[in-house]
Amino acid sequence: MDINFKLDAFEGPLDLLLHLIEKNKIDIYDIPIVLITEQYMDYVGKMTFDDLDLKSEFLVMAATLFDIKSRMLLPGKQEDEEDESDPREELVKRLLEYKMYKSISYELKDRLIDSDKILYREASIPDEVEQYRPPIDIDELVGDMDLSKLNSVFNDILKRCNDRVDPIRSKFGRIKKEEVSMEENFKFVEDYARHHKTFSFRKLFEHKKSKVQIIVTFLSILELMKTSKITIIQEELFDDIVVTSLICTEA
Amino acid sequence: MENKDRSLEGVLEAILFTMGEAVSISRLSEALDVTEEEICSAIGKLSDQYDRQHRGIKIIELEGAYQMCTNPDYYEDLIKVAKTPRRYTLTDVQIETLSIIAYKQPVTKVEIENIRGVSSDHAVNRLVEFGLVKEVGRLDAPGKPMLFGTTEEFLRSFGVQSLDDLPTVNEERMEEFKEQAEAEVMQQTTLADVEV
Amino acid sequence: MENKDRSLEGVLEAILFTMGEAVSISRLSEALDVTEEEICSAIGKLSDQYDRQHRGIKIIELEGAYQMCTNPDYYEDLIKVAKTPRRYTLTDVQIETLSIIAYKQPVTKVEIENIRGVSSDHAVNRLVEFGLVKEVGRLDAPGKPMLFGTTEEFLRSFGVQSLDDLPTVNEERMEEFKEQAEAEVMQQTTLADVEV
Repeated sequence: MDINFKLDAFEGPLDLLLHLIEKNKIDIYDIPIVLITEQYMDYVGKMTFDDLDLKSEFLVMAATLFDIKSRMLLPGKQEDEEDESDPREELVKRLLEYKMYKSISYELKDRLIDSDKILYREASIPDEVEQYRPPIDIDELVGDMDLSKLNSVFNDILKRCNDRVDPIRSKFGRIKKEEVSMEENFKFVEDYARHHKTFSFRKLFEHKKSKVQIIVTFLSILELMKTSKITIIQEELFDDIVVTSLICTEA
Repeated sequence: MENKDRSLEGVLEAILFTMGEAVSISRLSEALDVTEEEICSAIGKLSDQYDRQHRGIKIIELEGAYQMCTNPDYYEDLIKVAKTPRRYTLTDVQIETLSIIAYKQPVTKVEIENIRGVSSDHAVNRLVEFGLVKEVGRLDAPGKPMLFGTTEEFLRSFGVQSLDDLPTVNEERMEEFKEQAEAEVMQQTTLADVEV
Repeated sequence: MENKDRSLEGVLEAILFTMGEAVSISRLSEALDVTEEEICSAIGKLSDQYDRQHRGIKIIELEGAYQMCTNPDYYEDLIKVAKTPRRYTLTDVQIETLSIIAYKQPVTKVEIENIRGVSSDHAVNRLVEFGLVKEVGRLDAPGKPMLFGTTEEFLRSFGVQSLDDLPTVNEERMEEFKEQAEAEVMQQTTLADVEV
């Protein structure tokens, strides 16, 4: 046996088997299983494995070979089952398929060497082409837009626009920080009371739109009532509240 | 080099093709072991051949160097492939802006912005570019802001005879909205009273 | 297109030169508004012209796309100026794995493993890294294993025009082998019966 052969050069069990078949000049369709199994085991025994998975794959093949060997040695089985095929058949198929891919891989390798002699180039798009902007096709641009769609879009916008000033809907998801100081507001109302003998509660809100401002102003009124600086009269429910100042300095 | 299947022209063509950049005559001469005169003469032949055959490529000379480039005659066709034709359609923002201009014209950018609640500068500019909108004057107000309106192109592409054809916006409904909103403010106020 | 100074060949030459990469026939046909047949015929003419004139450039076909490249005949002279873009070196195991993927695509790692008789995980991963192989989908089976196939880079690197261009003769021969093998196996079986 050729001991000098690079034992670890086999890629796998099929590779080793093919080597043995070629070396022994064996007809792949009629593998002398006893001889091949013997040689196979001999090689595997001499191989060193860094990779345990690879070793187990070689051993799985060894088991397959032993299985085939034993099945071939069992006489009479074929007589019971006429259609029972050669126990080697599956292995032959695998070897043939593997052999085919191996020969293709040699061919591809040659092609790789050939095509390595071909060079390509990077794209080089001229500035004039790069900077080109396509002319505008209005009809394409407008697409299936028409007047009624444009109209509904506009109505939607107006609606949305309104929603923004709508106090309830605008509160949803939109929290605006407002600078409302209770103290400042109180001073403002107190000051107002100093200069006005009687005034309308509603009039106080003339320039105050936000809810917070209204509440704060109302609290100021309550505070002034508590400290007896004003009195209020409301004739009817929901009527305007008439405020009478007790601290007015003006005639 | 003197192979019947190969020529100096072919070598130079292959080199200039793959290099992309300009390659100096001296470098070519040195690498190929051919005089600079021979290089120039071969490039000249190649160039002439390109011109005569209306080739898609050409060779230009740049201060003692040669570079292969695209024949500008073919730029027009090149654009069709290089610039993947993009289908342009109006964006939602552009449509919105266009509808405001159509219904509110003449209108300033600030007004559009107030209605949409967001800056519409870019959209207006694009619409002007597209030729759907144009400047129609200036508002007599501080800063003399531009007023925008729709173009004839707009009328044509939307199949409108005149601006009067624009479907009317339901102004009444708008008023209703407003009243409703005000009513709600009042209600809120009352509620606030009760709560406090 | 029918300008006396321009020709479809010239246009295609300009495009392939400029783009550098492979451009699909369908993209060319669509952009230039010319049938795919006309594109192929023009490319054919251009290619013949290049061959006849021993040009430095040539056009290769890659699965329904064309790409311009250098004529390999000029490689020796070319590398005196241009750097060889050494892309990768493939080991025998990698090429073997690649040939299985090329023929069996779309194929799972397990299938490759069954053919090679050894785990091919590492080889497949390296091929994906090199851009020669890519994931092309998932097998509708337990675990949804990845399916692998070859890339355009594979076609280019191996000078394969299309997957049909792979050495198919061998596959046919393979079929013959199989039939032959089966016939012989049957014969062998009979013989074996006798021998045993």
